Formats: sequence, C-alpha cells, structure tokens
Amino acid sequence: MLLKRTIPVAIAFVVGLWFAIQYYVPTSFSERSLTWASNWAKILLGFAYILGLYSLVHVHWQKIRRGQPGYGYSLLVYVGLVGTLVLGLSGEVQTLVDIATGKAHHFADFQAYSTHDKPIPNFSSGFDWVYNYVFYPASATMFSILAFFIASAAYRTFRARTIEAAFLLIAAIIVMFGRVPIAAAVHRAIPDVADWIMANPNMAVKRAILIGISLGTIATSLRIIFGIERAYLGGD
Amino acid sequence: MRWLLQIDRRYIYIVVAVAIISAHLLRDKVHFPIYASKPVRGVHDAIEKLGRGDVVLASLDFDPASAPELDPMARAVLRHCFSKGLRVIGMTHWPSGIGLAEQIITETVREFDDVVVAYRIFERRKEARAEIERLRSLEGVTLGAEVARWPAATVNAGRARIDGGAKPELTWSLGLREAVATIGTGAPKLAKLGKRRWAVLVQIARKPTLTYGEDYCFLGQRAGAGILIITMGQSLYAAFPVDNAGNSTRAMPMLQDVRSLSDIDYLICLASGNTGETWVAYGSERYHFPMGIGCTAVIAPDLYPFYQAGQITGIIGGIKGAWEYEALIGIPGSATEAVPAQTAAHLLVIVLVLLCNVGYFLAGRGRAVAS
Amino acid sequence: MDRARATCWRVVAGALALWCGAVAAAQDAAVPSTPTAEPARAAVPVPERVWIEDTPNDDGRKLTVRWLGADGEDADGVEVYVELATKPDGPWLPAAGPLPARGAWFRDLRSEYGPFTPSGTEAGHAVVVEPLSLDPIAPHRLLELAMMPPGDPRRVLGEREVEAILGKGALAKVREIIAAHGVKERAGIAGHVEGRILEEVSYFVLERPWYARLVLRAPGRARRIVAAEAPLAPQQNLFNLRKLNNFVFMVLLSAVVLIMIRRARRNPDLYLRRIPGLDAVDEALGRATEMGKPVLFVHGLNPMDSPSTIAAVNILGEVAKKVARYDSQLLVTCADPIVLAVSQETVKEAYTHAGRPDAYRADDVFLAASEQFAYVAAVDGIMMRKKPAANFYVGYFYAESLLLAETGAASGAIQIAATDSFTQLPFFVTTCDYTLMGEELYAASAYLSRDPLLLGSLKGQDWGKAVIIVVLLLGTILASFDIGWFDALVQTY
Amino acid sequence: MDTQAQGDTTTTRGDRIFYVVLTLLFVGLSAWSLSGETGHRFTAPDGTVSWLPVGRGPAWETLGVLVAAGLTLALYSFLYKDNPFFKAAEHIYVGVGLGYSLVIAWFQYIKAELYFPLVKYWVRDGVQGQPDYLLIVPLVLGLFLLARFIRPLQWLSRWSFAFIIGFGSGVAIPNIIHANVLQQMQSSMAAIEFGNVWLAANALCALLGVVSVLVYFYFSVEHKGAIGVVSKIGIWFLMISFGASFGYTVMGRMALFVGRVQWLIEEWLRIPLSS
Repeated sequence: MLLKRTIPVAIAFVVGLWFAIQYYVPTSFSERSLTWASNWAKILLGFAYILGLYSLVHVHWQKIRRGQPGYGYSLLVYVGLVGTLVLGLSGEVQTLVDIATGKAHHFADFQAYSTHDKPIPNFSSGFDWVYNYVFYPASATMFSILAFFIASAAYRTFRARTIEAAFLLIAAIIVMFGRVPIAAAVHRAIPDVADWIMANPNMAVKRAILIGISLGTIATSLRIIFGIERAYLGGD
Repeated sequence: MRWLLQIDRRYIYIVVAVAIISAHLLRDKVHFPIYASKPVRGVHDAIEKLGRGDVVLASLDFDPASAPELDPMARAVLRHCFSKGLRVIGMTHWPSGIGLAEQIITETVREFDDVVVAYRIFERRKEARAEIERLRSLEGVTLGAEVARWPAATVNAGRARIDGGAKPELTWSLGLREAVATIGTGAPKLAKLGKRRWAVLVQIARKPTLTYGEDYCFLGQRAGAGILIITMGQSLYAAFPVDNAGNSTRAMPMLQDVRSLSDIDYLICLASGNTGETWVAYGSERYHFPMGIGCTAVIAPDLYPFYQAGQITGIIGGIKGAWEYEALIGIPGSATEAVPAQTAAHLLVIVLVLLCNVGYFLAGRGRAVAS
Repeated sequence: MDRARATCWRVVAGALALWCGAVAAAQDAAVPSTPTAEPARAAVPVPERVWIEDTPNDDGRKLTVRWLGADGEDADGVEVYVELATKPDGPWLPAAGPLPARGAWFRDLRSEYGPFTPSGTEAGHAVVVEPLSLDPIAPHRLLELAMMPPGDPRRVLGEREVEAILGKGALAKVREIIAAHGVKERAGIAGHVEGRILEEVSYFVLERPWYARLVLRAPGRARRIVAAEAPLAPQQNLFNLRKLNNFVFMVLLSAVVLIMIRRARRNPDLYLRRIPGLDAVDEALGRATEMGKPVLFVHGLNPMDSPSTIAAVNILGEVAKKVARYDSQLLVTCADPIVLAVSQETVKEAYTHAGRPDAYRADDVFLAASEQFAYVAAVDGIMMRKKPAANFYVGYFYAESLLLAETGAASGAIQIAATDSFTQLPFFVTTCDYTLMGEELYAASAYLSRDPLLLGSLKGQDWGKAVIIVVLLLGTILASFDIGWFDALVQTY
Repeated sequence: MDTQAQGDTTTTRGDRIFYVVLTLLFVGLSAWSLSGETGHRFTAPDGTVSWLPVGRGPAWETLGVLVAAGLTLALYSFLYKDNPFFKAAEHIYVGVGLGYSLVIAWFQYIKAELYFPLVKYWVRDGVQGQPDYLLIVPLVLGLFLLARFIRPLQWLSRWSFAFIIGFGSGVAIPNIIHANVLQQMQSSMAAIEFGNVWLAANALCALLGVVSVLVYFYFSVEHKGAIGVVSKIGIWFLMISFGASFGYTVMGRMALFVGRVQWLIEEWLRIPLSS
C-alpha cells in the first residue's frame, strides 16, 4: 500500500507543489530544476517508446498468430517498422560494428542522421528516403483528405435548423467569402466584415474559453497534486 | 428535394476534386487583385525595418503534413530576410519537421545561387547563348552603377544589394523556377525587365552568395518547447550546444554576438500547432524581442488576441497570408499559384452550403429533421 | 618558425598592453574619480548621487546602476557610459552606454522591476548591467583562454588582463574548475559538460562585489567621471515580484477550490447544471451493448503531462467503469506511449472497481500509431472495420479532429467529443452528436463520478469565474474613466 | 480482438471495377511518365515554346516517386470506401511512423539526454568530462516504466507516472494563469472610448462576448432567468465564433489538397505546369 499508493501520491504532491512554486522563484537552482525535470520527462518518454513498440508489435502479432482475416496487413506494419528502424539506426549499428572490429574510437560522437549539406536525400542515408518518399507523402495525403471532409461536413451540417445553427452558418459563409480574393472586388467591405468577426466576437469567445480552461486546468492540477484525483494510479 | 439532403458524400468528394484540379490547371488564366491585410503587413513591415546583418530567428515548427500551407510562407519570409541581408537562424520544435525545415532553408539559400543552374540551362540554347554573349559585351558599365539606375520596382522584385561602389555584391532572390518564369512570359509587368535581370543573373552566377555559419544556420530540433525557449533565453549555446550538423554553435561566426534570445532582432515562428503561443509566453514576454507568427489558417483565429494586445507584430494566416506576403515582397511563389484553386474551393463550399439549405427548406424542415 | 611568430606576437601584445595602460593611466590621471571640473571648458553636469543596487526578481546575474540628477537643460547632448570594475581603482570595463543623460531611464526597467518600479522624480535614472557579459571576463571567453595551449601568445596577453580584473590566479582557478569536470583539452568537449563548467565559472566571476562608475561626455565639453557609492555583489532573489499578481491569483483560487472541496465533503448535495454531452454517455454505452459493438475511446495527441490529457485519463476511468458495468467492449487508442501505459492502468483499475477484472484485456488499450496522421489512418481504419457504436474523442486534438469525427459520422456511431482545443471545437461541434467545450472537459470526470470532492472543485471554479467577471466589468468601467491602477492588477511582465 | 472485425468484407461489382481502375490508373500513368522525355518547358518572350531536357534522377529517386505516388493514391482511395489498397498503405504508414518516432526518440531523448551526459562518461574514462549523476533519477524512473513488463513489479511504473503527471500539473498552474487568465483579462479590460461610437460598440461587443460565454460555463447555477438569458447570448457568441473559425479553416484545408495535386502532376507525371 505504501509503495503502491502513498509514495506515488507523495511524489506527485512534492513534484507538483515545487513546480507550481518554482515559477515564482527566480534563483538559479529553481531555473535549473525546471530544466532537469523537463529533460527527465523527455528521457522517460524515450523509455516509454519501448512500451509503445511492444503494444503495437503485440497487437499485430496476435492477429498474425491467430491468422485473423487481414493478418497480411499486419505483416506490412512489421515491414514498415523494421525497414525504418534498420535505415534509421544503421549508422549506430555501423558504429557498434566498428567498435567491435576496433576501427572506431569507443563510443565515438554520434553523427546526426542528416546534415545541412545534404538537402536532397541520397541513398547513403536511406532514412531520408523513407522520410521523403513514404512518411512525407503519407502524412500530407492523410492531412489533405480534410479538403474533402470539410466540404462534406459543411454540406451535411450547415443547416439552419435552429437560430444557433443559423448564426454558425451565416458567420461561416461571411468569413469563407471574405477570405477569397474576389470578395474585395465584389464589395470592399466584405473582407473587413470577415476580419471584424474574427477580431471581435471570435476573439471574445476565445478569451472566455481560455479563461474557463485555465480555471479547469488549475482545479484539475490541484486535485492531482493533493491526491484527490488518482485515476492514473490504477488499483490495488 | 429529399435526395439533395441524402446525397452520397462521395459525390461531394468528386465535385471538390474536379473543382480544385481544374482550377489549378487553369490558374494562369486568372488574375486576382491583391489586397494585403494588416496582420500580414505587420510581419512584412517589421522585417522590412531591420537593417543589414540583423538577426532573425526562424522557428519552422511544422511537419510535412501542413507543409502545403506553411512551406510557401516559410520560403517567402526567408527570401525576404536573405534578400535584405539579414542573418537567419533556423530551428524547429517538431521532431518530424527537422528534415523539412532544413530542406526549406537550404533550398531557399540555394535559390540565391540557383541562377547558376538557370545559366547553364540557358547556355545550352543557341539563341540564349547569343543573348548572353551580347549582354557580356555590355560589360563596359560597372554592374553596380547599372543596377543603381534600375527603377525601384525592379530592385524591389530582384532585391539587388550594392555595398560600396567598388565591389558590387548582389543577391538575387529568384530561384530557377521563378527566374525562368520571369524571363519567359511570367509576371507580365516584369517581363520587359527580363534582359537586364538576365544580365545580373549572368554576373552573379559565379559565386555562392550565402555562407553557412555566417549568413544562416540551422540549429535543428531539441525537445522541450517552453522550457527549451527559456533555456535559449538564458544561453543559446546551452540550449543548442551543436547545430543540426554537429558543428559547435559557440564556434559559429554568426552566433558570436548572438548569445541568447535577447540578442535576436526578430522572431518569425511558422507554426502548425500552438508553438506560436509558446513563443509568446516563454520567449518574447520574457526576453523582449519583437516577433511575428505565420500559421495554418486554423490556428490564425487563435492568435488574434496576441495581435490585438501587441504581443506579436503580425500574423500570416494560411495560404492566403502567404500569397499576400509573396505579393508584398514581389516574388511570386507557390502560394500565388494555389490561389485560383483556393478561390474555386471556397466558392464551391459556399454553394454547397446554400444548396443544402435550399434542400432543407424545400423538403420541409420537420420531415428533414426527422430523417 | 613558430617561435619567431610567437616572439612577434609577444612584441605586438606587449606594445599594445603598454599603450593601453599608458592611455588609461593618462585618462585617469587627467580626471580623478571625484568630480572636478576642468576650468578651460564648460563641464557636463554631475549627478547628485550614484549607487548600485541589486536587480530584483533575477537569479543573481544582474546589477542596477542608478543615479539622480544631471538631467537638466545643460545635459542636452551629454552621453552617459556605465563602467564596472572589481576593484575601486579599476581596470574599468564598459558595461553600458552611450545613454542620453536627459530623460527618465527608469521607465525602461519595468520589465525587470515589474509592479514595484520606482516612479516619479525620486526614481532618477537606472540601467541594468550584467557583469557576465563583459568582454574579457565573460565565462565562455575565460573558458577559451584557460584551454589555450600554454605557448599561445594570445593567452599570455589575455591572462594578464583577466588577472588584472579578477585577481591573481583567476585563470588558474578556472582551469581547476575545468579539470574538476574531467576535461583536458578544448577539442571535442561536449556541450552539456561545457554548460556545467560555464555555470561554475559564472559563479566564480560573480562572487565578488562590483564597483561602478559613470562617465559623462559631451562633444566640446569636459568629461566627468563619478564613482558609485559602494560596491555590491549581485544576489539571487527568492521571489519574483513581477509575478506577484499571478501568485496571489493562484493562492486565492487554490484556497477557494480546496475550501469548496472541504465543504463538499460535509455537504455532498451540490446542484450541477445538466451537461447534455455527459448525460448522453449512458445512452451511447447502452446502444453499444444492445448492438454488441465496441466503444471506442480516442485520446488526443498531447503527452501525459498536459492538463487536457490528465483530464482525459480521469474521464476514461469513469467511462471504463460504466462500460464494465454494461459489459461491452472498450477500445482505447493512444498516440503517446506514456498515455498508453497510464490508460492501461486506469482501465484495469476501473474494471476491477466494477467487479469485472476478468473483462480487462491489455490489448484493447493500445498504441494505434505514434505520429499524428498515422494515428488518423489507423483510427479511421478501426472505425470503418470494427464499426464501434460509440466514439469518444477526449483530450487535446489538432488537425486530426475532423478526419476522425467525419469518418466516425460516416460509420454511423454516436459521437461524443470533449476537448479544450479551441481551434478544433468548430469541427467537433458540427460533426459530433455532443461536444464538451473547454472547461466542460475538466468538469466531466466530476460530473460522471458524482464524487462530492470533485464536485466541490467545480463549485470553486465557478467562484473563480464570478470573481473574474466582476473584475472584468469593474476594470473596463474604471479604465473607461481613465483610472489606471486597477488595470495594473492584471498587468503581466 | 473480435472476429467480425473486418467490417465490410463484401466486395460488390462496383468495388471490383474501382480497384481495377485504380490499379490501371497507377500502372498506366507511371509507365507513361517513365517513358516520356523529362525536362522543363519554356516559353520564350517571343512566344516560342522550347523543351529543355533534364536528366532523370538516380533510380532510387524514381522508385521513391513511384512509391510516394502509389501511397498517395492508395490513401485517397479511402474516400471511396475502406479497401485493400488503403489498408495496405495504412499499415505500412503506421509501421514507418512508429519506426520514425523510435529513431527520433533514440537520437533526441535517450542518446542526447541520457546516454551522452551519463552513460558515455560512466563506462569510458577515455572521454573528457564527468557523468551527470543526477541523470540516474530519470534512468531509474525509466527502468520503472519498463517494469510494466514484469507483472509483480508493475506498480513501480506508477512512480514514474506520478512524476510526470505531478510535473505537468505543477508547471501548468502558474503558466496558465499567466497566459490564459492575466493576459486575456488585461486585453479584455480595454477602455471604452465613448467619443467613438464604432470603437465603443466593438469594445462592448467583445466584453459582452467574454462575460456571456463565461456565464454559459457556470456549472453550479441553474441557467434560468437572467443567467439563462446571458448564457443563451453566450451560446450565440460561441456559434458565431465556431462558424467563423470553420469558414476561416476551409482555405487551409483546400491548400493541402492543392499541394498534393501539384506534387502528383509535377513529380509523378512530370507534366511541367509552370509557364
């Protein structure tokens, strides 16, 4: 109980309280503690990726092992994953091999995986190839599907069912039209009206939402720090 | 009219695709009036005010996914900076943006040398070679004086810089694509200046104009967002002991007098997430430097409060902002090319929304709701 | 050859040092540090008082040099230079300037002094100086100098200068610090080790009292040098007074929230307005059970230390309890490995709490992908293939919001979103059946669990909003009548 | 995972036609673009069009373009319906994405922040500098995270969670007060200039917006009477704002598609579009 509950709650309390107060303390120790903790969080994230790797590999392994329909696709996950890892870490492996064969100095400084004089990917750095020809186009394509979704979402949902929906609809049309170059040609005031909506009602709402969010954040953080909310700790 | 409401969304997808692709193919046929909005001018004017050698930190915080919106913007801003002789420090907060940011910076820098490529291509053509020879024979006039006589518009478009009378130093912010476009039919107003510009292209084709570590550098990426910014405020060398290529930042000539964020003259953050706000809260608020934000259209409304409060000098919002910026610096780029398709898409969505409301009211509101 | 070059260097350096020394000596002899006027030319005005004070709100790296007077009409065109030294008789290092003698310098110090910036005529002039940025003794210069090979003539020259400023053996001390960090040569010294060394060297430089003086100059007029009253060592301050209003706000709000939580413990019956999105949770889960289809819980992209994600995990706990009771399947997708681990723990606990530990399967809480759009592709795929009956989007979302919600809508699921991501709210509002906006995300776990302690904190939040509304209205009214002090309460620095 | 997992497994005749057309489109256009001449087209000032041959890049680059174009088309095919092409592209992408994250995590987090400052100096005395012993704390916390793989020690990972969540909570409070409360209030409390009706109206509108939306978020008071009216106004403000943001975003999203189209036409099909 002590190890499983009390100590974690105590850690959250001490760490949380200190970093809430640290903001107001300008000494160099305080600033350094912030740098430490944020570095530590990064390192923890690095370790956690092993958990993530396990999760993804395991889920797909289950599919393959059970021969579920479509398990072939799961094999493709492995292809992408292993391929990228091999290309990305080949330099590291090379270093290890060099150390083993006595060619390299022990733990030679790492080479960044890309350098500024290599703007165009070449095959000597296959990681760049994966980035440029797989990762980049796939990301851009998934993102650009939004162009279709936003049109269909607008078509399906922008209906003046209620007065609120009408407000939403009208504001959207005005701003959309205001952002088109020909709007200014139709009437000079249209872009201005669009800007006015962005700068006044929209900004006011944003402010109010931000203020509300901060109150919510502070209350949630306090509940965490004082151990009132501890869903994250799990059971036992 | 019921069918209008229950239309398969795939038909909408087809209409969108057809509209955008055809507008894009026909983009040379349409020209739009330029109306540079105040927030975009805010960024442009702030950079315009800087003097030669001032330091601009460009935080390119986006990944390939949002590149279509931010890439033209980044190039336009970088072209503006380099053509004004500003020193540019590049960095990114996004691990997935390292390759992209580096590529944009290097390619923009190369543009200043890319005339070499243009030169070679043109030299292969018979008539081009003749033209080059003719222009070379004109070399009696020193280039500095020649350029000084150019009308302001040309200088604005080409950003020729002359240092002292004796040793003209020029940079040209046109890449291969743009050079070819302007020398050919390109922007109609600039076309007649083609020959002179070509002469300058030939002149400066011989040496690289920007040097890594002196005129620009790319620090790469470090995690930490706000914390990283605070560290940079305390010491740039501590935050980035080495740049992306592993060079020591402390040894870099251009960083000798840039020790922390307090030493930079302007920050331009091109963000597809909320790094712009992080820069305001942890950077400019603490270390007091002017900054501007370029962002995807979706983030822009978020930033108006900061603009209103004077915390940032301006906002470049989305592809339209990039287009306005390209217009302001007089170098058309890919944002200018994208505008017709944008317009078509906007009008299409407006028509779709109107259509669905027509259908909604004609079908009878009550029944439509029930369905 | 090398020896010849070194000799050359030494000669040049020696000559330079001699010349510099001579010039400095001549200058100091001409104008002693007490203010005296040269009879021949009209002299610049002299400040009444010059003193050093510790710059507040900092980590002990800055000093403020202040002075009164010397800003009348006769100060037109006079330039002020501030110089620092470690000994009363120099050598003096230029630290700031030229500054115009006329005009109130203090107003530019607001960023350092914050709300407690002295104002009015008694404030005089002030300028912040940083001993660590002074040229020959800046820590990175010291490091460079200390690590030069012994034969390098530049080092000999630099060493003399540095020892004149920081005292005998200063460079040896720097070398000691470097050696203590296990560094032997300049080449290949890693950034993080260098950072630690620099920090220690900084303390070594700063640990002494600093003397300051003002040099006032104007073309055609005699120069004046005025020394500051007493030397001072910069201090680390324990509290950043610039953040006082922030601190007060935090303390008050925390107090209100904690008091409300205490009160809720005694009186658990609190009124809570309906939040339709949360009332719909049961409906959605019921439908999923009826149809025998899973419930999909989609985390946002932010990492575990983001408040939105913390709130999302709290909501996940409540949703998982309900799912366990309804006996349907819960799928949780994550994009961050720590969120994944925490979610697994949370769901496991919720199932145990609901008496169904057997129903928990670790594989149902999984990392769908680790990159934004790969996550979208994976989650979209899951939505189209498993056709979950209910989708929950909880946490901080970016551009993926519409890609997820629109696919979810196409797959026919009931969709409930909860996010504090202002930019993505419009997309959730238009494509989801229910959307919890902003603060409602943080209220959700309290609403769902009906735990009096959590409800109490909602009450505290409401008090906070009431106070903010009153302050806003009051502030606008007062500002409209040109009453500025109230505005200053929320001023940030 | 459940067995009815694969969703719409039925393939209609229309689907089959779609798959065939998509495959033919990709293969045909790729072949066409590979067989064609490559280069740039110019229009000279006198209107004559000329063609400048530019050599194709190395084979791996051509292969890359084909892979990228294939992925792009496969992912777009999701717009029609979930299909084998999309599934394949999705799974490859997920694998590559995780691989990318892991490589970055190794270089950026573990190697740069932990291995270099600590382990490197620890295991080798040949290198300059001393280890940063403080980093033992995150090393231990990181190993605790990995203890999740050992059932009896799983609880150890909670210590790491507690650290991260505590850190996040603590840091959030003052920073959020600074950026989201004080700064927002500061800019909301602008003076209303009664002289200028337009500006005064704007300021009042903004103030009304902030207050009414804040009232809408009230949890512990019933939204009836005056509060009800104000919160209703708040909802209107919210809706106007959402509509405006939505409209504003359309632009950016379309730009993304234009970007993709541009890439496909120029890099894959090699049709020079620039004049």
